[in-house]
Amino acid sequence: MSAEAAAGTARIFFREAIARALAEEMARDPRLLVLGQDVGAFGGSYKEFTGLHARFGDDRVRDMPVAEAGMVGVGVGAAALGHRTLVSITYMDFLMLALDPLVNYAAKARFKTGGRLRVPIVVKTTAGAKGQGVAHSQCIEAWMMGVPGLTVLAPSTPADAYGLLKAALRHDGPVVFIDHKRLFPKSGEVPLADHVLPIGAACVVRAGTDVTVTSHGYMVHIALEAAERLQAEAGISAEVIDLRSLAPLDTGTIAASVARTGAIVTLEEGQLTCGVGSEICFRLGEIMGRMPRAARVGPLAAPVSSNPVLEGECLPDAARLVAAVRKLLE
Amino acid sequence: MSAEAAAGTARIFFREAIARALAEEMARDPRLLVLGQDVGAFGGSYKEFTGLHARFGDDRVRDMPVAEAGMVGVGVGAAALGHRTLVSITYMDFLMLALDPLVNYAAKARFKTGGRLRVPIVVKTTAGAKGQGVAHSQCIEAWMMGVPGLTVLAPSTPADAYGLLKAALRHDGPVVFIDHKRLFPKSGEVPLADHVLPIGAACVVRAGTDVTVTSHGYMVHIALEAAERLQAEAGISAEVIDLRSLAPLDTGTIAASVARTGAIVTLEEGQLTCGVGSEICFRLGEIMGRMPRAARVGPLAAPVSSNPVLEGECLPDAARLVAAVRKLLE
Amino acid sequence: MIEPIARLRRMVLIRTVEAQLMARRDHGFQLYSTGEEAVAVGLCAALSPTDQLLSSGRAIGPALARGLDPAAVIAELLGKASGVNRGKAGRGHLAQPEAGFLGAHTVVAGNLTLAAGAALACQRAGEGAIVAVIFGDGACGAGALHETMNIAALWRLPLLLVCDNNGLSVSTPVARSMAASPLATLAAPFGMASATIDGMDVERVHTAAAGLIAGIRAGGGPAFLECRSERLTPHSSATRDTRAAPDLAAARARCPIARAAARLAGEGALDAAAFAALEQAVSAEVARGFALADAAPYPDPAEALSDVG
Amino acid sequence: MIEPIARLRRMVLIRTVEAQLMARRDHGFQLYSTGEEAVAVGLCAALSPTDQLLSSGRAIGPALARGLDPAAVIAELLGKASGVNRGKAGRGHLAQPEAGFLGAHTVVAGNLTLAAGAALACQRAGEGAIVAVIFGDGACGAGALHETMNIAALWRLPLLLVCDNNGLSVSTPVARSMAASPLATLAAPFGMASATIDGMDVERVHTAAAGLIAGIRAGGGPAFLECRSERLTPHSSATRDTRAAPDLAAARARCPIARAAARLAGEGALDAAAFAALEQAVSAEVARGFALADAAPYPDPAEALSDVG
Ligand SMILES: Cc1ncc(C[n+]2csc(CCOP(=O)(O)OP(=O)(O)O)c2C)c(N)n1
Ligand SMILES: Cc1ncc(C[n+]2csc(CCOP(=O)(O)OP(=O)(O)O)c2C)c(N)n1
Ligand SMILES: [Mg+2]
Ligand SMILES: [Mg+2]
Repeated sequence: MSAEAAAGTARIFFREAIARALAEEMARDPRLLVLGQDVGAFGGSYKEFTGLHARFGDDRVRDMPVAEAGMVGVGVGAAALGHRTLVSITYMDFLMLALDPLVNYAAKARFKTGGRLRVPIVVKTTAGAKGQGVAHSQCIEAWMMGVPGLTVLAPSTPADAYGLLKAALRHDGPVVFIDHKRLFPKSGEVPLADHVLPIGAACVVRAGTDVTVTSHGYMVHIALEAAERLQAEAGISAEVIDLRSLAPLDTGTIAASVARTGAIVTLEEGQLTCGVGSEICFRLGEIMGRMPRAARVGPLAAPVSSNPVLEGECLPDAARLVAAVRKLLE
Repeated sequence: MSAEAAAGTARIFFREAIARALAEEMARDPRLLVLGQDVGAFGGSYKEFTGLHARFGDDRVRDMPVAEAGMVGVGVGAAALGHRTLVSITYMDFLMLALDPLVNYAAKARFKTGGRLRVPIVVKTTAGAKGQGVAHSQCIEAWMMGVPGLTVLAPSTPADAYGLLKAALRHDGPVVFIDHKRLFPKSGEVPLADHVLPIGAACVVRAGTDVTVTSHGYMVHIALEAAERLQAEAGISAEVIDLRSLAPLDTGTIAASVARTGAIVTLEEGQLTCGVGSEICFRLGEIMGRMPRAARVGPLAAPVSSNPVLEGECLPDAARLVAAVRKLLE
Repeated sequence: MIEPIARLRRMVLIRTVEAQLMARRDHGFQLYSTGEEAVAVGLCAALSPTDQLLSSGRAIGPALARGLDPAAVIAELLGKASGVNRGKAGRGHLAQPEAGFLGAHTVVAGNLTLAAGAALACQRAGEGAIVAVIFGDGACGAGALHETMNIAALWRLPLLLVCDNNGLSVSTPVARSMAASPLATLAAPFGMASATIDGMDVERVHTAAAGLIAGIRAGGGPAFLECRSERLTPHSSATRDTRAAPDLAAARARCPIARAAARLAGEGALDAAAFAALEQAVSAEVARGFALADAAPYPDPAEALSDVG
Repeated sequence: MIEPIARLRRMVLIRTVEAQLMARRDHGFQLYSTGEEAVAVGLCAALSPTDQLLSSGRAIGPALARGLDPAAVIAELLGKASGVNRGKAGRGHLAQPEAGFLGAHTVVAGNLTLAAGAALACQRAGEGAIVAVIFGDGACGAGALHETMNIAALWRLPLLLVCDNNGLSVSTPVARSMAASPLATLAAPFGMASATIDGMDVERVHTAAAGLIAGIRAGGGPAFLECRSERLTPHSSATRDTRAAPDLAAARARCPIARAAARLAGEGALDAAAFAALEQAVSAEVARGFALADAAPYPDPAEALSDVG
């Protein structure tokens, strides 16, 4: 816990942490804009923009047509002229409609202009499955991690959402900020004082000695649940790392943990193939000189149906993680 | 070499192999359509569609507006009603404009309809750098590999281009077929007879005993060049595997090779982070029960400038691969 | 049964299925067509059996209007293996191509280019079939509409673009999402036939759609039909409504079912008793559908991995 | 120098830089503006210094028209560290925002939404600056144009959309890529001011642009200017031309430079000798630019990793 946290916190919902970070940064930077579908008076699909429109008005909190490429393109263009912008893409699946301005332009603008341009845009988007079916449930953060020039953040708690969104809104390049449908209603203590987290710093959220479990976003909660069960059911002490920043990736923190535990299991909701887990394991091998014992846990290699039975079957859960850890440590 | 090849081959260019496969399949299947920018009388940016328009006419070889999402969407819609379609996306960077119909619909249509729909579409696209700069040089095949429902193919020779494109055009689901700017002018022996390669089969293109090198597309040629240099300079015998199919990935062939050589170096032109190489290495660890000695080689983590000095610096080459292999085997 | 009565019955069927869904919670949430029945029913009345229909995620109306078995639709929405798509599609993805419903797709505007492709397939098949696609006013902001109109017009594809303009995209009024008004004017630069009509009048929708479809079948190329409608429920059953009570009341007063029934009553074709009987018959049919669905099993978890490839 | 002569000189500068590039092979390939000089020069003559210009990948004309240092542009195209962008941008990505050239972007239509965003920044800054964006007829098929026009019209953004319609997208004639004609009609549904003009007449382009820009600065919202031009070279220096010789000859007969020179001669403002002197002066300036670029080093390989983050 940081010094600010000790100085005083309040328990708020994840969605409130988003709104608070935005409100504070909008007050700090009179140019900062928010663009998105139903981000205005409606307050966002998950109420994560509540209050912003009332406070900052139509000019700075703008409802947009259903035109994701246009939304991101407009945000990028404004940012390139120094008007920092947060663009809300309701579900991460729709980010697929907006990759051209983000990847082909924003992520490359500084490089290609020899440093003449910066694009301080934050694309905030909601990943993950919660009964919404094949085209509203995807997690494509691994794609974004491989784009040079992009910063990719994915908090799991209200405090981190607050601290990382502020960091994103002060960063001078493009950031993809990923939240999750199942996170918005979660509550947690958030520092009362201004609190900016560093970009690129993972966090050990549970200490342990037998195995390291890495995860990000909502899945961190599954990892913690599994860690408790591992302790109770098998006396296995799992250290849980919340990655928080996917690009840059804090391999130092992970490697230090694995050096102690000797084994790693990665957990993610996105597809495993070319995913976060194998990337982490490969880099660990490079850093540590040999690959540690490793396993990865994720969804089935299939679309996520909105069907409760099939969604449940597809998604990784604590039981699957527990089984993977036990198998690895056997 | 297959039986057909033994029965007779002709030396043709890679681009001719594409055109020949398409012409034969269009003759076989009168519904098969080709859609793309300048695929008609112009014959494609790399002449890989030469002759098709003259033979099959405006109705079946259609020039399209510069509207990649529309092109793929139209192809997917036609395919969903049984009109198999090949859509040409000139450069893979522009595939980013067309991911919604491909990933959110085509890759999920069979699953989500409980098997009522199939989408036999082939998206052919050209990856890789050859002096065209930051937005015309990208390789995003790793993104596609993680999409359940998509088949991803990437030939390195005219014969494989011919055999794999025919396989793609007979497959009943969506396929991403990736060629490369530097491949079109390469020539090679191609069977005279009809020749369909299996999907999901890698190929050992050079036998070796000390290390396994995997690659796909144009980079296979770099791998072969490096293998020769390793032999000559250091007496290292590298086995080179051409992956050919990225999804499904032929881990059996790779694992069998690594079981013999004991080490693997992966080579790819796309970004390493969450790329093909770490995926292969992770799966090898799963199959073999422990991670082999492994290294991955790819471009720098930066956009690819069209600048000759910077492009050369960014892209992986034989020297970089040789160095990585020597370091791994040290 | 005379056709206007059949259309009224279809609208009642949609309304009833949705009302019974609204009474339960075990389906997660839905995007209802309540209020917008006349658009789907009027359009489908103008389609031939071999034509194909695509819809947005607001698909219950279109699916039932196209004649899908209500029991199979209900089962699908409840996630049961007896559903049209084995319970895998659920809301927003229903499809039965053999029945002329190529299906719903819940990416806004994501169905437009697909529809053009389907129309290309129909054109090449040369059997006279056309494709109709229903999308919202919100979808009109997407570039996919432009690409679709241009390609369809260039190639004179047999495609009817049906904009179900209910005036809202979630909370955003059409005047704040679209600079063009009426939305049908978007079709003008592409030389497409178009019309803007009252989408609460099923007979008007039927006539207008039939007229445009005749032109399409005659080789005139694509057309654009804007139907002004009202959504009488919130965006989805999981979304808060943003409209003021009087606005909602005014919308309700335009109910397409009450209007069709009143017209038929005025024409002496269907008196109050007959209408009540119709409603009862539909209600019983829908209840049977729910009972069947309730009795059906969920798909086997193993189906999470079937039909992926 | 009177303004029409300054504009003629700018056109000659573009033509000369390109001619000298065409004479060498050490730059890979280029997308030339030869033939289309009047569009960029006429437009830029109507822009204020604080306005911003974006262009497509066909950027040599726009960059020089906007007043970038020819030597720095030449160096950039030759990949030298003394280039506008340290040699990292190269063809298609040149940018100098401080000089009012937010830059080229070589994804077709990829610059449109960016331009709207830049216009939003200008609008919010409230200092009267506007944004102009040049794109081709081919770009008009992309949905990005629709999204841009709609958003810009909704928000009355200070944005001038300049379609440099040279009638071709690589090999595809505009009639086969666009169902709308003239292309400026695309702007009509959005209530935008628009015009279609002869893009080979630099004075006409200047006047038309100035007129539309006055409306934009007055708060009238975005406008659309279609300039009918001719590309006098193949799509790129690496692409085969598909036009028949007579068509190409007819295009060449419309040369905007010859036309402007003839007009000035007719007006007695610039006789043949003065024009020859102007051409010679430009030629010498360009040769100096090439000499400087040739003497400059390539960027250090380490720059492959700089300015990424
Ligand atoms: C590409 C995309 N962006 C956003 C959404 C979220 N969304 C679902 S429905 C909807 C509103 C669509 O409005 P409209 O097209 O008018 O259809 P209606 O809901 O009124 O039937 C939105 C924004 C989506 N499904 N797809
Ligand atoms: C999205 C995208 N698709 C395709 C291309 C390849 N391409 C480069 S220029 C061009 C033609 C563009 O035509 P137009 O917009 O008329 O511009 P012009 O070349 O005539 O100046 C194409 C298709 C591209 N750069 N970007
Ligand atoms: Mg609507
Ligand atoms: Mg053009």
